[in-house]
Amino acid sequence: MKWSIDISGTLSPLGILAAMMQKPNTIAYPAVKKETAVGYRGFHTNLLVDCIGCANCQDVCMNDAIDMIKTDKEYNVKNSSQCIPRIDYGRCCWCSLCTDVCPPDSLKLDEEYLGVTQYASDFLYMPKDK
Amino acid sequence: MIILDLALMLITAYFVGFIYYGLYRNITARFQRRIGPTIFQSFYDSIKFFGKKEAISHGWMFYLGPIIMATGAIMTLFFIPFFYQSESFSGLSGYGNLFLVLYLMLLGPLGNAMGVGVGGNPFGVMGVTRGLTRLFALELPFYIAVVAIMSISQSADIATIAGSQTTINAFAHPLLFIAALFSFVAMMGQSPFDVVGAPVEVYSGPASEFSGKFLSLLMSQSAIFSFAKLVLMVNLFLGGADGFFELLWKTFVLFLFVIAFGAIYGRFKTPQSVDFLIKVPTVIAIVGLIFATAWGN
Amino acid sequence: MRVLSLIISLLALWGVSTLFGSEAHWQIDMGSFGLEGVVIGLKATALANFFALLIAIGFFSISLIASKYKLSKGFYALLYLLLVSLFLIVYAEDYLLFFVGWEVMSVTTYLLFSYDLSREALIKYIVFALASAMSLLGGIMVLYSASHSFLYTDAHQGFIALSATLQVIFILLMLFAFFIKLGVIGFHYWLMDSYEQSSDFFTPYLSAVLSKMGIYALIILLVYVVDIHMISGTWLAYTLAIMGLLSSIIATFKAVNEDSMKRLLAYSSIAQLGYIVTVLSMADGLGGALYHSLIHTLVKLLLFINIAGIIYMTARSKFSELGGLIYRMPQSFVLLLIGIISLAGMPPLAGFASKFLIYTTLLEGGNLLILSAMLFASASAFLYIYKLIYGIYLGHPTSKRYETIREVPLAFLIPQYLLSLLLIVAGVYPGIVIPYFNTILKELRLETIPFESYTILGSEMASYNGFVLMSAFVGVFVLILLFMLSLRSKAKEAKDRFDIAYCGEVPDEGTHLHYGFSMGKELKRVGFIGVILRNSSSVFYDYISRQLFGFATVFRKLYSGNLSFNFNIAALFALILLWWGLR
Amino acid sequence: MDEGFLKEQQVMESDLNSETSHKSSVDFLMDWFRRRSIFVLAYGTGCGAIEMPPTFTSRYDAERLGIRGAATPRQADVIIVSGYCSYKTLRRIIRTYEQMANPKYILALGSCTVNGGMYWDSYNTIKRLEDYLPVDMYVNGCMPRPESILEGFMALQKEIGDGKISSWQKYEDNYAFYRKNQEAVLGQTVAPAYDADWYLYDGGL
Repeated sequence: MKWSIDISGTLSPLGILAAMMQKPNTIAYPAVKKETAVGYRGFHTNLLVDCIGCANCQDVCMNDAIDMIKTDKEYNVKNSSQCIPRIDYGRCCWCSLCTDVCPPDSLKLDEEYLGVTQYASDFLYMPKDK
Repeated sequence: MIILDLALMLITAYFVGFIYYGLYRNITARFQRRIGPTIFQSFYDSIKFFGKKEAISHGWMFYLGPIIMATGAIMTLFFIPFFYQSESFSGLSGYGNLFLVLYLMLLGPLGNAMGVGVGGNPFGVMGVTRGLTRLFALELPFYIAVVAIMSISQSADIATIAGSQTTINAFAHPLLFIAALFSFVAMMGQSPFDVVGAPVEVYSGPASEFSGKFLSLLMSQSAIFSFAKLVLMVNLFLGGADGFFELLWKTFVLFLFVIAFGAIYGRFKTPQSVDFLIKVPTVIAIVGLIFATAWGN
Repeated sequence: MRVLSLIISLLALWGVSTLFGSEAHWQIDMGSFGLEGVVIGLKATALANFFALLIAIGFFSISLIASKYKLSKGFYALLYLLLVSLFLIVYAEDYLLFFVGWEVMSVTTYLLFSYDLSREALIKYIVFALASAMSLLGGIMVLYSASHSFLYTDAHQGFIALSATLQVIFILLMLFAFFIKLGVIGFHYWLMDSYEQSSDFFTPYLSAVLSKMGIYALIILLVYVVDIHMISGTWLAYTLAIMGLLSSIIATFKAVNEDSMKRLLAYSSIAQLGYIVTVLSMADGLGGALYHSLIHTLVKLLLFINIAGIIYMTARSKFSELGGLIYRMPQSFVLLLIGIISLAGMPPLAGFASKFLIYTTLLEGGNLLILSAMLFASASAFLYIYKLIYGIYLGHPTSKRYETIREVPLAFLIPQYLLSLLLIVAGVYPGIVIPYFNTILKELRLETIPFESYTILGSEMASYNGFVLMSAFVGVFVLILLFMLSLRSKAKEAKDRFDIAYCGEVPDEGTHLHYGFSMGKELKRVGFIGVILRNSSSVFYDYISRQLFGFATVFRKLYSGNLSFNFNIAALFALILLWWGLR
Repeated sequence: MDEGFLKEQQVMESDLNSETSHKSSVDFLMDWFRRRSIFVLAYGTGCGAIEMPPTFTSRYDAERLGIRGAATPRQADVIIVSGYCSYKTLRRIIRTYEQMANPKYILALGSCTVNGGMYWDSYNTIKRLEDYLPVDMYVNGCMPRPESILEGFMALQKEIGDGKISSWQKYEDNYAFYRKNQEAVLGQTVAPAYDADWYLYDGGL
């Protein structure tokens, strides 16, 4: 067991004591919120006035996360299928392919990303209309 | 009357110990530039574990292991007087002495080692092995310092030692104090001598198999035992205390030093810590002993 | 035979107890046998009675387990002869009878060993025993040259009359003889193999009683011959202290690395006797030495009998081959626990009392470094103590057989219960033996141990109350136990010994789980401890034996088998001698 | 009724909060402490383990909410299943979960624990964690950010504080169902049942 006396190695860690005086790095989450980065891929939004129900998003989704379902809301007159996408967040991996292929650019990813629930069934998500 | 005294000592040590541990977590968090938990966090943890609905047990010896450890800690506390003059808060110290306290401090770890051993968890046994290997090394400088202090005060009675210091021993015999401090850091399980618990390497060490109320009992005894050790150090080296305020600030200063020390340094391997402890602090202690006795005569 | 041995042991106990307080004395002048001026005698001094009591307790304990061993009649006969020789040693009033007893003890032990030991171990034993006896004889002769009497009462005048060189030679010869019997480190070469290989029936006695004869002889030497009042500061005191401390520290670390139970306890025995040797270096230390002798006898009887029971049930003697016996043998476990708590000197039991007495003596004498070193050795002992109990009882069984094994027979448990009862009683009443020790000390004209009451042990400097300690301990323990039992949180028994937190894995029969027995391995990498662990006195003795062998070969060549050639050489030597004489 | 789709429906839809009715005052007090002290098993079971370091260290400092890591399952309250579970991992998770002391909770992160996620057609990952272990709280995301994880913890704390969650009770009650599902994917390699015997075992010290 070899060891030698290392003065600087012994003393230099003491510098950390200065951290006592400094402001903590912590983001105290519920009170302080960090701004989401530009282009953050959060939850889906679908602007119904633009959506044409083309199901391109459903076709391109490799996780089979998107179902086109009948909607009873007010939809775009060009939406001949009368279906809008519903995302299964138990499948979605936020790859954003669906938004890339969306012809009218109605399907988008929002900055909101908080979703907590007790029940797996809550994960069938209807994109917000905005 | 003595029962009441003992109960008060126990309650004081329990709450002060937990608040110190809360402060410990808070201050360590500040070193790491975090906010840290509330100072009652350790207390919450302890109560929560008492309230767990179940705890695994591996038979009666496993059940008794933490109980023996807690008994050892509480007995240590009872034989250390809080104040050197007062009748109250002196516990059973009139019936014991420093040698007894030194040995009582070892009783708990051995009892717990039985429980860990019977639990059959190899990680626990690994922790115990490391603990016992480190134990004798950390005791060596502490024993030399304590023996020197006993010889200087010509008594093995803790209250007498605490009361007989005109200049406090930490300043009168700084070498002894420094040597004892190294041991004390190790006794409190702080870095760089904290290889026993080492959750990253050995799965929590001795506590691997303890859950629920057993773990909680271990946490409680740790708080009580830490306070007892702090009071012992204050009595031996910092001139003892004459009132609660003095006791609290002295123990807290010592505690602050220990946690600051512990927060800074990395961890020694077991042979490294043994090697360090039987070289550096031991040599300091022996030099201190020679100085102390030479001046004493 | 077994019943007879029990009866004899009870008779011995009764006989010793009748001698307590009596002034039995028998003396005979050998002048009528043609040995002018030689007086031999037996005397029941208080000191002798104390050691005789240890002998009787040891014999009683092992005669209780005798029923479990198939011992031949010859073995019993030798055992009784050994008993007689031991009594002869302690009751002898002079060095002549002492020497006779010593020699008979050594030879009887050799013959008892010859039933079990390997040839190599036997030769080691007998060489060392003979060296011890010869050295003792030489010492006695040196003393006799000045005192012209073998009696202890004349020994001190004789010792003073010796020249300074002869005093040193005398002491060295005597110490050599006794250190071999004690197995002080460096002189323990014979001891390890003998302890390991001797019959489990006999090892408790070997450790608990035979080694105490070395202590007794040392006390006789220090008290009767060299006045113990004058010992402080002399080279003799330093020799004793240093040899004792070296024994304690080195043997402690050696013990940690042993895999055999009996070898570990043998080293532990050396370490514990080291404390006694150290404390004998002080005039006031005799009380502590006597107390520790008593406790060590009780503890080692308990531990060795416990281990004998384990070996009897499992036929294994290595830690790596045992393990997990606690729930199969709970009584043995608790008894061993009491034993190791006493061995470690933990407070509620009697082990603390004797160590405390030693520590306070050292503290009052101002021997601070010795005290620190002794505390260090004592704390280091925790390693091997835990290994002892873990390797046998805790952890996991290393063989399927141990899962169905039963508790050791009652014959093993009864002596252990008696011994542990004594340890507990002496723990609660640490002062209970002090009045008796004080009569011994008064008889030897030494300072007595302060005595207040049975529950209090200690002096002005430090004292403790065993009764308060024990009742507080039991009280706190029971309160915590009740608290734990009263919690709503249920302790659920694991259904299986493999039900352990093992990183999400499920260990099975093939998983190696019992490995705490190899603790202390990493100490080899630590400075001076590594030096202790790597080196052994056998290197020195092997060297000596090789040199002796070479030397003997040269001499053997002188005798070629040709008678006329040898005759010629003899004639030549005779002529040279004749010429030398005429000149 | 122990098998088949109906049983599955019944288990899935059984109310997690059925325990609330018979709680004593001690339980309410204990729940108060439980929600303030949560020990999380430091076992990264999937890709989401990467989100845990920022959660528990200086950046988000979960310890200020009383959430800290525990090295052994014996001491943990919460196990985080952080993403996909291969069969191999599932075996360890089940073993670990069964070794935790009641009350215990499971926090599931990410899509994979809900419905398979991007491993929805993989041959060696489980699709729905719920079939094998009772999940207390799902956190959305792939992977969820530390904020989401904290949000999940806070939701869990709230439920604990209200004395609602008793998923471990659900696991005990429907053990046969869970065990059957576990054996269906793990076969003989599933952890021995002796841990589960505790649930049938009453008494002890």
